[in-house]
Amino acid sequence: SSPGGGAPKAGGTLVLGENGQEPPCLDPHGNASSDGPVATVPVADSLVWFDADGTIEPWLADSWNVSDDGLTYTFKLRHGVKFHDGAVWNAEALKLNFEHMKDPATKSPLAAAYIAPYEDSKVVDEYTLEVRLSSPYKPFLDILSQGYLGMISPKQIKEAPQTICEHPIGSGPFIFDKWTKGQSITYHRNPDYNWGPKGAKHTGPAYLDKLEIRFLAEDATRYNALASGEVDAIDFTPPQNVEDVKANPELGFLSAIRPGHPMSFWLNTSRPPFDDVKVRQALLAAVDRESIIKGVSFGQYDVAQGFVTSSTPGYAAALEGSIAYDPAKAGGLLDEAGWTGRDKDGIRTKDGKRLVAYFPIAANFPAQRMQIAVQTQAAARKIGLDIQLQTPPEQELTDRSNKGDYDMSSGLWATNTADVLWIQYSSENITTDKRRGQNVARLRDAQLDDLLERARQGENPAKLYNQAQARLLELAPAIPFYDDPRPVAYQKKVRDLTFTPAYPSPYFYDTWLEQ
Amino acid sequence: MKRPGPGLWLAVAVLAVLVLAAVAPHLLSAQDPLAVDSAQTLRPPSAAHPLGTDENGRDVLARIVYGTRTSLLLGFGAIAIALVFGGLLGLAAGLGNRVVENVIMRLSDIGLAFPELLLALVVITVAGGGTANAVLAIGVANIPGYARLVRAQTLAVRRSSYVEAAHALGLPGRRVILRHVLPNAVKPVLVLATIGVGTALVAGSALSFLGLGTPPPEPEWGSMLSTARNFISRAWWYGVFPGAAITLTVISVTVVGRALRLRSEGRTSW
Amino acid sequence: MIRFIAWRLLAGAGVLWGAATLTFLVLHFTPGDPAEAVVGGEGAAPTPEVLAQITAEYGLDRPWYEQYAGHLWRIVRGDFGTSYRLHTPVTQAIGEQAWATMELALAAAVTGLVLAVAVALATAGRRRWIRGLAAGAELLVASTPAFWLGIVLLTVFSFGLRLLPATGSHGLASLVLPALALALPIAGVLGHVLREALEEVLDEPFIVSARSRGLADTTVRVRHALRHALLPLVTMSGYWVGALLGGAVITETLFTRQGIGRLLVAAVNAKDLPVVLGVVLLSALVYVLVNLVVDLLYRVVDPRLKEAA
Amino acid sequence: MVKPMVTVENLRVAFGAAEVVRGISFEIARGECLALVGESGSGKSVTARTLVGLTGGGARIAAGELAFDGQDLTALRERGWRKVRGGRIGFVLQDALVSLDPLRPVGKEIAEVLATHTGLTGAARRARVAELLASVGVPEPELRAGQLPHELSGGLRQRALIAAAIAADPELVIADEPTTALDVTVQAQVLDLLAELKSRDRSLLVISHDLAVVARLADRVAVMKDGVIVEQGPTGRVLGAPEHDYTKQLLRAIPAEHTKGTRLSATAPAPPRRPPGEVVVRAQGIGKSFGGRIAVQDVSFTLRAAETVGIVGESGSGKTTTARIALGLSAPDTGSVEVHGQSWAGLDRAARRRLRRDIQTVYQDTLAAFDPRYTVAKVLAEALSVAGVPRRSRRERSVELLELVGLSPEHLSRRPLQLSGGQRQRVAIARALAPEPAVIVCDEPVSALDVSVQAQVLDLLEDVQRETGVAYLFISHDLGVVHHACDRVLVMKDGRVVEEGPVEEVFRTPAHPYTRELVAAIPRLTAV
Ligand SMILES: Nc1ncnc2c1ncn2[C@@H]1O[C@H](COP(=O)(O)OP(=O)(O)OP(=O)(O)O)[C@@H](O)[C@H]1O
Ligand SMILES: Nc1ncnc2c1ncn2[C@@H]1O[C@H](COP(=O)(O)OP(=O)(O)OP(=O)(O)O)[C@@H](O)[C@H]1O
Ligand SMILES: [Mg+2]
Ligand SMILES: [Mg+2]
Ligand code: NI
Repeated sequence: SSPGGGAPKAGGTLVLGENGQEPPCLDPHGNASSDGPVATVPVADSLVWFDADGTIEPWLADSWNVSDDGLTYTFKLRHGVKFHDGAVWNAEALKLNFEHMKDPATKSPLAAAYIAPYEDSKVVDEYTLEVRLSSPYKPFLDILSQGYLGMISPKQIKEAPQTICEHPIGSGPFIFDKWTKGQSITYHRNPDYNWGPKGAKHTGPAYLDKLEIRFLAEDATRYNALASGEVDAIDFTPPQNVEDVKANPELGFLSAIRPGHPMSFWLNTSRPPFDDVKVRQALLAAVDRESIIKGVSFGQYDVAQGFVTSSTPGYAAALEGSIAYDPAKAGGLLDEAGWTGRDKDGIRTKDGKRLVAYFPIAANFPAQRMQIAVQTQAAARKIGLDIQLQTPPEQELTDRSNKGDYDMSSGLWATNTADVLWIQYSSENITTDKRRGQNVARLRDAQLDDLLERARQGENPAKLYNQAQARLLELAPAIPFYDDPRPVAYQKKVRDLTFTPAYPSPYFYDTWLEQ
Repeated sequence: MKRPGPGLWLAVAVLAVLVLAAVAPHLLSAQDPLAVDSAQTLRPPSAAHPLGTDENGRDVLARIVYGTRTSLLLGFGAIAIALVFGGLLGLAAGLGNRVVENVIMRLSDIGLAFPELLLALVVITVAGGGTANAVLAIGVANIPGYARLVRAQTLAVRRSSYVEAAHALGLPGRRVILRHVLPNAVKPVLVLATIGVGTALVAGSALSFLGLGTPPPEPEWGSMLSTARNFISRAWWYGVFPGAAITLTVISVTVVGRALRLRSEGRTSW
Repeated sequence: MIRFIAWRLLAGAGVLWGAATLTFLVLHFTPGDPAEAVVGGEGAAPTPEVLAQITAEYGLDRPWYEQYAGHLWRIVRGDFGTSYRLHTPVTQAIGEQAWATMELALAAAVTGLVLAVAVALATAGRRRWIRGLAAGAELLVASTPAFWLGIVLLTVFSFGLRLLPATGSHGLASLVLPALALALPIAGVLGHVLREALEEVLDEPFIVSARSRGLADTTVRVRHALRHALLPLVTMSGYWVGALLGGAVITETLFTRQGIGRLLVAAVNAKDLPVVLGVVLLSALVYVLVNLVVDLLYRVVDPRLKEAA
Repeated sequence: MVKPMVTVENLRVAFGAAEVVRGISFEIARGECLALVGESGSGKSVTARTLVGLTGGGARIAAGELAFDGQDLTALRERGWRKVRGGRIGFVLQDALVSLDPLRPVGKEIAEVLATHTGLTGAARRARVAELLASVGVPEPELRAGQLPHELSGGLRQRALIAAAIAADPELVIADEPTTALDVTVQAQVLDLLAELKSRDRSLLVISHDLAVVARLADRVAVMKDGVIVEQGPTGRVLGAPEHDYTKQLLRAIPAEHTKGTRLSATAPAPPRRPPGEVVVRAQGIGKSFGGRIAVQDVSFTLRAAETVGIVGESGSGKTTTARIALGLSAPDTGSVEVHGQSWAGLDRAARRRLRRDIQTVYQDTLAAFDPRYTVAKVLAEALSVAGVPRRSRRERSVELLELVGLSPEHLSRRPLQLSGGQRQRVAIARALAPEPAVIVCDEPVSALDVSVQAQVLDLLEDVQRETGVAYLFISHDLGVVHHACDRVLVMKDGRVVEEGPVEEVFRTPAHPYTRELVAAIPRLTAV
């Protein structure tokens, strides 16, 4: 949050320039885009608040109780909370929200999967709800603190669920005004608001009269809109402009590393050539991640040290530095793996087969990732591995990724728990006909499965996640590149702009404008 | 006939360089267009890199030179497809009976009414990304337009006295079409085609802008330009030079095309 | 005349039907499961129940001809359906975006035409260096991608001089740069064709004849030559209408304007058939109407055609 | 002495390196008519255009003096020219068929002059336009004023152009070949009109290749050749007692009744005539209408080998239409045409094509009749290929053909636009001769030729006929030419043949009133 003295003043409109990932639907439960929470959190409060240090604080729930078997959660809810349409926040409302997330008709792309173990719930009294899970699920509370699982008016869920996408009604500090698709979303202050999260700096209504989120997809446009004063703050400050921002006395800068899985290139471990751990390790050692990341981020990003980001609870700081750039070792590993031949282009061969890896990428592949891909490709070439970038059409890409028809794939997964490792690497999460999973590396390792499952069930997660990270370094199912930051830049007159740590995105409850 | 002016010679020279770049790029640039250097990203023009480097530390000059083949393929290939198929359809519509004409014209109406971008997306959806498909996409999207133009021309030429004179001479119909109708109907369309090479190149870069063009790391002017826009505030050279390559190509093609056309009509060139 | 218009409208309906059919076939038979697309994207993790729900709700499991007939029948009845992706009625989804695109396309069309005509009129048949300069400028803008032109315009007028807003679609000021970015390449092509045509016309004996009556040069150009030179532009209507609508996508993205171009791209990527059908039908309708108007104009410009019909 | 209206002294005009007008001088007094005559391409039109400052792009002009009514024309800027053009000098361009804006009603073109140079407004202007059109002999002037050029016949267009030129009642009227598209009756009317201008003290500069017209209108004549004036003087003197050889040659070359059977050009004597042979073309009751308007009705004729049949008649009377039907290029609504006893209607495509080789044509509009991209060599080679001449001997044969029509091998590489009108017409004749057909349909084959070249061509046609026995269907508005060249003649009016017979008979004792009118209107040089 911004430094400087003075008492907060109410009033004014803040305009935030967002990147172009405009959610197709503003129902928090109905979207999965990275701009989802920033747009829905002003409207919809969450059940609990996640603090930057990983502790869970009360918000719309005053307190909670977890049964010993980890299957029953009993929530005591806050009194006196009202939704923007006048509906009352109570146990029934929470139950309806859970059911709304699970309801296939909501077509939830994310929330439903996050609460997959949710079985049903029972209204104990007006403000007490007992939730039953089908299996122990330690990260349940962490997940509930994310904006994707914000609370929507029970009245709207019951009476007009089809309107939630267009016009979400929640209990948040801002009331939704208008969504000009492709352009902006506007909100105004909720004067009755008096139930801010524990982590907030103040109580009562928000300071800002109005809030506008403007979608500015082009990096250059977004940065210049800030520099020229057209907007008050921008999200996802382009790394090439961060230095300018920092050098500009009129601008402030705020950044947080997103918890979860770092931006990585996953290697498909279920088929050659990356079914051989030596080949994976070789590639990992062949890529000079340090210099690549420094170049593409103009020195702004931290190189990932493992398979969760440094801000994720359970991050194994002790393992830092385990991945080293060592092309010589890479060559040796490939020799060991039997890729000893060379063709005329210098690509390694084994039994007459070339060492090729196919890397299909999407049309809207971010420019930076493209840079990393190209430089990785160049590094791999040096050790005799031919990475072929392909641009199949979007739909074919989905088909191929569902079928496992690729050797490399890229991405990150932001979530505020080390359970992200279960999401990404548990053999249960390999996509099949029946189930879509996030185990893009298609890793199947009994030891890892066991560690992650046990951590999930609540048994000493700190230690288990540590072991899992160590195990992953051996398995090398991905090249982790950088810990994805959420860099926000703003005019100095914007004060107390903060993040929701659960899914770092700008949070405006405490924010005020110095005139 | 007037002697060709310096502009024409310049244009011919540019085209010659382009052809050389397409056929033997290594003669024009000693650098490897794919050689990544993470330590040398976005460097301004210097002795080592006359036109600077790109975001991956690659030599911009080498990428422009090596990108010539793909870029020219995109420009000329797409227009060739549009001209050949548009020309044939237009000719068929202009010469055929009412049924043929109506079928072709309504189909081309559908083609024109169908958003060009969607058409391109369709080709790419069906056939996948890549240069060849971008050529196909842009070419196909341009077919109906050329078909319409050629048909209009064919109708006019068909009614002209010299075609009638050719018939009156007792020439076989096929020969009249081939020798008289086709060349005269296509001639004015060529004006558009020379500039069309440029618009096709541009369309290719628009596809790159939408992520549907030539896949990396292959160099291609349009996709260079598209990537360069992200760095315009830091690296003007990255966008300006590929842009200049496109413009220079278009101007040269137009100038030479115009001179050839005027000469074939027996008029002097500028 | 009435018969002509009626016939053209009938043919137009055929064009709409053809475009709709093509759209359906393309979206249906290209790879990819729409259900996946609807909830797809990086960061999404739909559950099997959600996918099943989408498949059932949108009838994606029915044979293709049934789906085709279903969509067609729906549209014939005037019901454009609900967007798979946005969960809102298609009419609303398009309605929100259509005006912005129309506004942009109209502004660009007018700007482009006026520029092309003005430059061509001013330079056709002049000294060689003037013509060369104009031709060079035309080719420069015609061969500059709209997004690059847009970036340059933005850098100069918005970021540099801070004269005009960079983003949004409110008001006239925010229309200037996008309209220019869209209009300039089109003006380049049209101007080029127009000037070549003008130069041909200016050589005609009837121009000499008009001059011999003591008319001012401008009068000769505007009153006599321009009309003839406009004919090729009219023939090219298909090109520039397409260029306007196609170019709109790029311009909309760059300037963060609303518009059906971006809506279409997003819808195609998500296999959002109802929206794609809606946009295609709208743009086909615009094309049909513009073409009709253009053909009527053609008859005004070239009265020789009147009796031919 | 009164100041002359126009003074030209030592005028030189060059295009690029070629000087096309090489130092000519003349004067035109008030109320006087000067005629410029001479060879095609000798610089007549260029001289005329220079007087209104419209010589053309890239022209370099030098003159000792170039003055109009005492005003130095060389000093005029654009603004100054505007006052002179149209207002004080009316100009009728040579290319009447294409000198009107095809997209504007002709009335507007005339009104434009009035708007620019007179104070007339709205209704007054419209009334004046109608008056002007009537004065140049346009029937139904109000209706015509609203029509587009293509709705008017060539003659009407030429008259509209004249009306525009005289609209502002200019002091000088320059008329470049003002009567080429007119049949003799209308021509007479136009000449009367121009004569009337003269009587009102207006000056005239008339350019014509028709010496009869010149004789009737001009006070003085200047004869041009190769960019210089070779002879100049009072009309009677120049035409009656020419001094320069070229003038004498011109006068000799005029075809007319008294030249029949004689050589017009100074070439070797012709082979003996053949008697007419079997019938090669037989037209029976042919009729054709366009959109309800009858163009041709119940026309019948026969054409025998080695015979020339002429068709005369006013513009729009159906001459070209008849020819096209005879050629099988357009199908008659009624009746039939047989060539060599075979009816066009009864033949399939291949048979028609074979038959076409036997019946060739020379088009009225020679510029349009050639593929603009083709060189003369290609044009002729194509025609020879139809005749089955083997590829290797085509060039040789082409040269022969060109020499036959008075052109040289250097013209082989030219394209239609690079030829003068007269040269094009001769190439067209060469093309028609190439397949050695039995019949040639000639539609105005000599209209663009100055009399000396015209003479050569007419002689050539006759020679070929005597040698090969080819038959001609010969369309012309120049009755002198018809009289000279034809054995029999059809007189057409409003799509019907009103009179038919041996040419001597028809012209000497015309039976039909229209024919009588025609013959009476023939301008005769002897009338001077
Ligand atoms: N604009 C021009 N550019 C170049 N050469 C020209 C131009 N106009 C005329 N000429 C040339 O000047 C010469 C004289 O042409 P002009 O038109 O005066 O002939 P003319 O005496 O009127 O002949 P005709 O009786 O055939 O009309 C010709 O050789 C012609 O080719
Ligand atoms: N294709 C056509 N469409 C409509 N009307 C036509 C067509 N061809 C000829 N006509 C009309 O038929 C009539 C006869 O025309 P034609 O060309 O045969 O006249 P012509 O005797 O050759 O006249 P000219 O001496 O002016 O060449 C005219 O009224 C003309 O307008
Ligand atoms: Mg002349
Ligand atoms: Mg005729
Ligand atoms: Ni051109």
